Formats: sequence, structure tokens, C-alpha cells
Amino acid sequence: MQLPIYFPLGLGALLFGIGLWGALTRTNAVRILMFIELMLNGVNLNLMTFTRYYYPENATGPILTLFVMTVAAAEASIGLAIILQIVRNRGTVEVDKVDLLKG
Amino acid sequence: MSLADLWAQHWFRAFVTGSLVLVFALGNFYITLWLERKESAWIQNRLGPMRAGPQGLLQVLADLFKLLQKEDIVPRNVDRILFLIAPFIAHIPALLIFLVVPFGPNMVVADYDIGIIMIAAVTSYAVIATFIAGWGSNNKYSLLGAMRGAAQMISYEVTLVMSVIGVVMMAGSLKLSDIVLAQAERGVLGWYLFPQFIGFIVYLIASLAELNRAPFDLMEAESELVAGYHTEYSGFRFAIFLLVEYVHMIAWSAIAATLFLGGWVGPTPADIPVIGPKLFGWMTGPVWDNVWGFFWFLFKTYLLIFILIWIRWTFPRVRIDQLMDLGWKFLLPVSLFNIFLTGVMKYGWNVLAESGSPLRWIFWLWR
Amino acid sequence: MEQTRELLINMGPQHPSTHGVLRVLVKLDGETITWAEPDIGYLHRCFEKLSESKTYTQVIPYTDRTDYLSAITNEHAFCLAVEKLMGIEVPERAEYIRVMMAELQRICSHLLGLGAMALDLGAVTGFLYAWRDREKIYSLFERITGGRMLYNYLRIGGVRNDLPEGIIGTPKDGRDKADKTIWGFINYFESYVLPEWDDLLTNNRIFQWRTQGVAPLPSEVAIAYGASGPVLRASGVKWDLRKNVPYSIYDRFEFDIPVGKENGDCFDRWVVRVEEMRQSARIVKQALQWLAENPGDYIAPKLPRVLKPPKGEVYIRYEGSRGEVGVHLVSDGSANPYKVKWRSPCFTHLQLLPVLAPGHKLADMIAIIGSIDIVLGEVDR
Amino acid sequence: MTAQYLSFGALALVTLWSAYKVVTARLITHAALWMALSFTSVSGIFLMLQQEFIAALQVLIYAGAITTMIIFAIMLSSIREIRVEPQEKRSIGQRIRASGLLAVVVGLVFAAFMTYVYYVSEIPKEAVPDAGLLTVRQVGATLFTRFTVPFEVASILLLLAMIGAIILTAKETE
Amino acid sequence: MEPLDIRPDLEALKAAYPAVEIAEAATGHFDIRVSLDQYLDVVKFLKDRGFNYPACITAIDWKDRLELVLQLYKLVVGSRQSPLVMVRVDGLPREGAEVPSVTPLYPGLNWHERETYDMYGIRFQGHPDLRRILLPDNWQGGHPLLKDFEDKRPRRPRLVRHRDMIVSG
Repeated sequence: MQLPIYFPLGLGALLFGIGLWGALTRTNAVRILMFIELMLNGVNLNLMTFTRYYYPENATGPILTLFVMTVAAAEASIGLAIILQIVRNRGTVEVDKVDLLKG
Repeated sequence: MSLADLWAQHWFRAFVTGSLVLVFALGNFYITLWLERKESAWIQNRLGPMRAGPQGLLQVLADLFKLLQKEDIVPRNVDRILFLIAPFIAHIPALLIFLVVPFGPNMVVADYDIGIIMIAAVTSYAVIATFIAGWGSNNKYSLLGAMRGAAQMISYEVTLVMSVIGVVMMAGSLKLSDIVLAQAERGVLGWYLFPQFIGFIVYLIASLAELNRAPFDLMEAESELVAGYHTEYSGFRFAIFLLVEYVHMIAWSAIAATLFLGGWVGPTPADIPVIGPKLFGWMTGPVWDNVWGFFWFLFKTYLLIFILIWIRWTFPRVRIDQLMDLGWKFLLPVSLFNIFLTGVMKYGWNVLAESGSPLRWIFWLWR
Repeated sequence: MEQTRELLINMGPQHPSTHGVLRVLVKLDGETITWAEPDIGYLHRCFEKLSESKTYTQVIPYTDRTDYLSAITNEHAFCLAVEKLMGIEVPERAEYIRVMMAELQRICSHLLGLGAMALDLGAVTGFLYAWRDREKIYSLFERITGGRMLYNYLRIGGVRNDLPEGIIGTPKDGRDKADKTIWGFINYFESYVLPEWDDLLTNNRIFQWRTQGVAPLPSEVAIAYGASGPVLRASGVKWDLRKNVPYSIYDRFEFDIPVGKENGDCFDRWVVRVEEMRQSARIVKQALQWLAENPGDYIAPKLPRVLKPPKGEVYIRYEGSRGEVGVHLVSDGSANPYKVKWRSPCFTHLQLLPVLAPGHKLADMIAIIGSIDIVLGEVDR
Repeated sequence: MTAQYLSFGALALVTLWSAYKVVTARLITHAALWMALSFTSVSGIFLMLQQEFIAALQVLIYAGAITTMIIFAIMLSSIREIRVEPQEKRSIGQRIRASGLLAVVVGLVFAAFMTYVYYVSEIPKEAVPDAGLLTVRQVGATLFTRFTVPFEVASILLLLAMIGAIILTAKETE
Repeated sequence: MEPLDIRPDLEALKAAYPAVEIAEAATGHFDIRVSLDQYLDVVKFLKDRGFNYPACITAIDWKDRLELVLQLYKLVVGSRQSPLVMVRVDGLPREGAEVPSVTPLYPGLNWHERETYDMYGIRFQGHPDLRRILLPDNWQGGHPLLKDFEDKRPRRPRLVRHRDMIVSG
């Protein structure tokens, strides 16, 4: 791999950055979930880059990514279920309109 | 730049094998469409297309030209980009499956050692393509059709992968060429069809549902009153959807042939015990192995395509809730049971293989 | 807060599986039907008004066009009504020819009804098999009457012409003579077609899934709604006008009446129709034996050219292929009938749709319409 | 040598552009599809890193399951205002927050900081030469030998997620 | 399968409603002439006596008056020659005739009553959904089966080509 390491790492960081930026700006709950997935993708990319560059024969990298993916899937399903309940009870999916606990 | 080292170039090899796979897919599409017409006619004891070309061989060409010159209407307030790219995204799963399928002894485009997971991964694009087509055409019915189609595909994708795991356990590897070789070692009729018969049946049903074909073609059935997600499409774009459906069908039967019927493994004329080597001795050698391998591969694939078409023209349509019940409550548990059964049987054979006790013949099939 | 919008859709008038120009307004909650209302009248040709300005013999072609899928049974019903009104004695050979033709027509119309239902449920092959066998009957009818679907063959007091040479054939005729001799067809039908229907569809797992338990019809509701024919019998009521209110010479034939179970559903209506075809074949065989034993040529009864039946009224009940056909004839002594009321079974059966459909899926609606086997020509008259 | 740069550059560009579009797409369904595209290109990068197993899983789990789940959620959650999100007038402050100037800065700072750390730290820049690459068999073996407990915990987690989702969303069917 | 005899039912009816005339027609069915106000009670009486099968309901236009005819018979499984009973209400005015509806008793006559209304203009009180059934909903041309009905729609000249002249009207 002649590609210097900080190319994929940089990409992972940027991906994480964009995810973070999206999560902070957009107000649609479903979209925020998308950004969480993007951030997790950035994390995975980092993980795999280190595995490939420094410990290619070690299997913990892919396994850890596997676990990240399962957690991401579980989190996405629960997040969407909660969003559906919010929609069903509050009628809206805009995060800043769901402010029942506001003082 | 002689051909040899040109061939060594990675990109050149990818380009050639890729285009060969494309040619294989389109050619077989042509024949499968013709076969479907002829077989359905044969089942309904009529003649089928006879006028265009000998035995109607040019009929498919006539259809494609007809669709080509039809006006390709793109409705006005449709979601333009999605509407236009939907058919092409639908192609991704159909064609990428051929990457991993071994056509002959060493005729495989990219032999990933995660063959089956790659196939499962790629097929999930079909769901997205259905959604894009349904959402793109921007009418309520095609959206409903698309959602229902997507739900059907997802629930049967799970079953499909589960039914194949049995074969993977037997072969001990995910790489399709290894699976075929494993079946070759198991002797003349060592196909995985016999030990994995449950898996095969579940695979067949699940692939029918995945293709939205035969008894499960809810999409363009009367319940939607409309032709499912590809209602708004016309002209050649609709022909591409047709192409996708049939290429997908060929892909699934090709995989089934590889996994259950021992892919390209088959007796060549040279293997005939007595007179074989003398008479057909000249037919051996690497090139001829590939030829015979490809022949057997095609033979088995078309055997399964024949069965798929046969099922389509004999069974009435299933209702949507029966479809879901069948998928989740019947096929999935059965395929899980098959995995469990294979595990037990293989363990049984490993334990009893050398002991010589008559008991081991029960497990022989799973050796 | 969760409000499910009810979807109002209308199936038809141009819909692949509503057997002609029927429009059904359906309210859907998700997938299940909550309300269904048929809207008819798209094929109304005012049969009654027309027949008031025609002579009795001229009305016969119109009766073909009411239930255009079983024309002979309609003609037979009308001719019986006029003959009863005028007290005409029909020669025995004509009676046997009429009964044989009526039963062949019943087989043919059932084939179409079953084929159409199979097509709606997705079994295209079943549909085409029904067409193939129907063609054979049509070629037989063409040789006898000249027409394939609408014949104008019966006359008041008998039939228009005798059976052509060699149409009956011998009991040994097999499948190759199926479209040349009636014996050939019957043997082919019984030995080959009926078992095929059972294997292809009746015992087909998915077909049973789609039809069993769909739209059960209790017998009281069937009677209260005036259901008749296969629909009534499928609900467990053993009532066949050919046996219970015998007309013509049906009491000389022995055949039994297939009956479904108490809450007869789509599957029972299907099985009753298939069994009825078997019984009709039996009747045709007996009629053929009689026709073979006394060949004799047919002597038409001497009737005045223009029939003027006496003043009076008659209502006869006839077992058509889809149910009880009622002909209410009022004559004022002139050459034209004063009033011809056609009580059509399909018109009455369509009233069952709003009762049967709610609670089922939309896909079941197609199975229900197929199982009550309506023909829009008879519904709209 | 340049082939790797070229392909990495292309994939990176596609990933970043689709990720950016996820943030700025007007329609939420388009956002979902852009996300699917970014997942696919990330899987392409995994392929470049010779990790086919993870690339296939990425497509299977992310581009297949999670995207479809999100699409179903979009359909179920906001059938009404799916057409066009209202673009009502917003004050300057809101617009700045919406335009995400702040977050972009945070993101860039974060990315810059990370690259600085890699650059400065004495982590060897060059990759280890192509050692024996990892086969799926090895991954499977270690998964079930060293990581059996985490594997079981993950499956329990998935079970809980499923049950939770069902309880939360199941309509009271009579 | 013994022939079904409904004479006792008719005697009971005669006893219950003396004003009713019962006659057996030559062509084998029984005519029960009823006045308009007794019509519904007679039908209820017959239903209780076991006339469970609604065959048909129609009207006859005798040029000066309308006559309503309701046909019932006993559907008794295994019976033979179950005779038909025609309940007749004569002397109805040609326009605006009001008759109580029997649909609550026999749901099977629902559409038959709607068709009689559509064709003859007899209104049925108590009918769940009395509107035109066969003719289009926006039909103003009156009730077609009346003897004096003529079609008032504008006539287009009929072009008869083979006799190369226009036959008008």
C-alpha cells in the first residue's frame, strides 16, 4: 500500500466531521440518525486503516468493526422506533419542536 | 506489448472478463426470454412465437425493437434524477452476482473468498432500486407497490442467506470455486442437492419471492390495480426493467447450480470407462476442461431456469399476508433447522467415520 | 392521533378481473376492505322494452344475449314459458335435443366461469385449458346450429333443425374426435379434462390458500338474498330446479346434485361447479343413448306462422348455468308479448358482494367476484 | 503507484460529496439515497484496503439494511410533509446556525487536529509491506475463540434491539 | 320428493284476511290479489307461513293503472313442484305510486325493487337505498318501461350510407 496512512485517516476524520456538522445543524430526527451512521462509518474507516497499515494479520480489527456495525444496526432500529413513537404521539419529527420537558 | 503481459495487466484482465460476463448475461437474457415464451406456450399446449425467425427465435429481438421505438415518456412532475437512474441501479445486483460465479474450472472473474456474503450484500441493492423506482414515479400506487415489493424482498433475503449457510458448512468455505471443488471430490453424484435438499427447496422458494416472480408476483398483481413500481415506465426504460428481471433470474439459478448442483463439475466424454479415453482422448486438456465445464454449468443453470418458468405457469398468486407468513413463520425456521441438522450430521460423520460401525451410513450423505 | 386514511378506489369498469363492465367502489383500510358497492348498468340494453315490440319468435335471439355465456339455457327457458302459456306439446326428439344442448352449454359456461376465476387468481394455464376445451364444444355447436356462441337455435315448439349427420358418433369415440362428435367430446371430457382440473387447481395448495375460508355464505343468508344455482348449493342447500321443480323431460334423467358444506366459501363454490360439470356430462350421455336408440327424423309441430298465445300470464323457473332464471310472460292475445320480465340470477348474486366482501383483503375481492361467477350481460339486461 | 492515488481520490471525493449532500439535500428521501451512496463508496475504500470481508459486510449492513430501515422510517413517519420542507424566512442567527458555520469550523478543527497528531507522532508512515493478508477463516476462528463473550453480548444486544423496536412500534392489532 | 301442497297456507291466509282474493291460474301458480294497505301484512303473513324464497318483484303497466307483482315460493329441500305465489297489488296510479318496501323482510329483493322504481317509477317506502340502478344517475328521461314512454332526447339525423340518402329521425 504505497498510499501514506493519513490519507484514509484524514478521510475518516472528515467523514466524522461532516457527520458531526450535520447532527448539529439539521433538525429532522431521522436525518440526525443518518448522521450518526455517517460518524460510525468514519470510525470504522479509521479502524480498518490502522488494521491494514500496522497489523494486517491480526483479526481483532475486522472483528471490532463487525461489532461496531452490529451496534450501529441495533441503535438505528431502536432510534427509528423511538422516532416513530414521537411522530405518533407528537405529530412532528422536528427535533426542536419536541420540547415537552422545556421549563 | 504482447498479449501475454497485456493480460498480466490487472485493469486489462478486469476489462475483458467484465465485458465477457456482460455478454454472457445479455445473451442468456435473450435465450431465457425466448425460453419463457416457448415453455409457457408448451405448458398451455399452444405453439408460442413461431413467425419471427425459426421457432420464434427473433421474437425477443422484435420485442426489444418494439420497445426501443416506443416513446419513452417521462411524466412531468416526476422526480427526474431518481426516475431516470432507477433501472440502472436495479442492474447492479443482477450483474455483480456474476462476478463471483465460477463458469468453468478457472473461469471466474473475481474469486473473492467471501463469495456468498458478497452475493447477499449485492442483492440488498435491489431493494434500494425498487424504492427509487417507486418513489421516483411519484404516484401513490407505485410507491405502495414499491414499499410492498421492498418488504417482500427484505423478508426473503434473510431466508435466502440462511438456506445457503448449510452448503457453506458442508464445503467449509465461502469461496464458490471451493464449494464446487468440494462437491467434485464427493464422487460422481456428490452434489449438495441431496444432503441439502431442504436448503435447496427453501432457496428455490425464497429466490422466487426475491425475484417477485411466479406465485409471489404481488407487485404487478391485481391487488395494486397497477403494475407495481414500474407503472410509469415506458419504452426502452421498461425494457431495461424487463432485462433486469431476467438477468436476475439467470443469476439466481446460476448460483443455485453452483451451490447445489455442483457448478461446472460433470462427466466429460473422455471419462467414459472403456472407450472414453481412446475415442475422446483428444478432448482432454485445460482448454477442453473449460469448455466442458462451461457446458455443464449452462446445462444446470438452464435446468433451474426451466423449473422457475415451470413454477410460474402452474401456480396461482399468493396473497400478501400469506406471503409474509410463509416467509417468516415457515421458511426461516425450516432453513435454521437445516443448518442445525447439517451441523449434527457432519459432527456425526466426523465421529463415526473411522469407527466402521454400520451406524455411520446414516451420516454418509453429509460426509 | 393515529388516523388511518381510508382509501376509496374503484375497480372497473375497465378492470381485468371483473368479468365485463362492472364497477365496484371499494373502501380500503390499509389492505382490508371495509365497504364495497357494485355500480352496474354499463351494459343495459333494455331487453324488456325491446321484446315488447317484437313477436314471440323474434324475442328468442334477444334471450341469447342476456347471459351470453350460456345462450341455449336462456332460449330453452323462454321457449318453455311460451309453450306453457300456449299449451304446446313438444315432440320427444326435440326435448332430448334441447336437454342435451342445454347440458353441453352448461359445461361450456362452467368451463369459462372456472377458467376466468383461475385467471384472476393468477393461474394463467388453467384459464387457457378452459379455453381449449370450450373451443371443442363451440365447434360442435357450430356444426349443429351454425353459431359458436349465440345460436338462435331453439324455436317455440321444438328446434330449428335436426342434428346433422354423424354428430352424435359412437360411445367408443376418443379424444381425437373430441371436436367432431358429441360422444368423442364427452369421453374426452370425463376421462381427461375433469381429472386435470382437480390436479391443476382444486388440489393445488396455493389455490386452496387463496379460496378456502374466503367469503363464507351461511345458507339462511343465501336463501334470504335469493341466491340460487351453484352459489346456493355451495352453501349446503340441496336445491336444483331440474329436480325440485322439474320441467321439460329432466325427470327421465338420473343425476345427483353436488352440495357444499354449511358455510360454503369460494372453494366450495368452485368444487360444486366442477362436480356439476361431471353431472351434466352424465345427462348428455343418457340423452345420447336415447337419441341413438330412436334415430327417426324430427317432425316440427304444426304451428301458425304468427303465434298469438291466449291472454294470460306465466312464470316459469329454469335452472340456468348460473342460477334460477325466471321468465315472467304476460300476453294480451296479440302477436307481441305484453311484458317479458327476465329474473336473472347474476343480478341477484351481485347483491351478495356488499355482504361478503367487507373484512377481506382486496386480493380476496377478486376471488369472491370469480366465485359468484357473474355475467354482466345478464346483470344489466 | 498513481493508480492507487487515483482510485482513492475518486472514492474519497464521492464519499465526501455524498456526505455533504446528506446534510444539504432538501428532500429527506434524497438525503437517504445520498447516504447509501456514501456507504457504498466507503465500502469501495475498504476494498482498497484489501478487507473484502468488511467491505461486503459494510454493503450488507449499512447500504442494505440500515438504509432500507431509514427509508421505511421516512415513509412511516412523515407521509404528510414529505413533499417539500417549508423554507420559511429565518433570522440571521438561525441562518448561521442552520448553515452550520459553527459546526464546519468544529469539524475542520477536529480534522486538522487529527492530521496534525498523525503527522507529528512517530507512527511509521509507510505501510507494512503486504504481509499475509487476513482470510475470512482466521477472522471467523478468532471471533469464536477469543471473542466468544463479546459475540454473545452482541447477539443479546441485537435481540434486545429487536424486541424494543417491536414493542415500541407495534400497533395494537385487535 | 312428494308434491308440496300450499292450500292449507292459502286457507289460513283467507281466514286471516277475508278481503284477499286467491285464485289458481291455469299455468300453475297462485294469484293473491291484495289491496295496497294490506300488502305488507299479507307478505309478513306468508313469510311466517314459510314462503322463504324471494323470486322477484316487478310491475305491469295496464295503460291506465300499474299493477305490482311479488313472486315468492317455499324453498323446502327435497320438496317437489313447490308452487309459486304471486302477491298482486292492482290499481296503483301511473305516477307517484307509493308502496311499502319488502326489503327488510327479503333482502334479496333490494335491487329488484330499485329496478322496478327505475323502470316504472313506483316509490318503495322503507327501502334502504332507493335510487336508479340500471339507468345512469343523471337520467331525466322518466321511467322507460311505461307503455307511454317515448325518448325525448334530441335526435341526430341517422346517416344511412348504402341508400345514399339521410334518413332523418
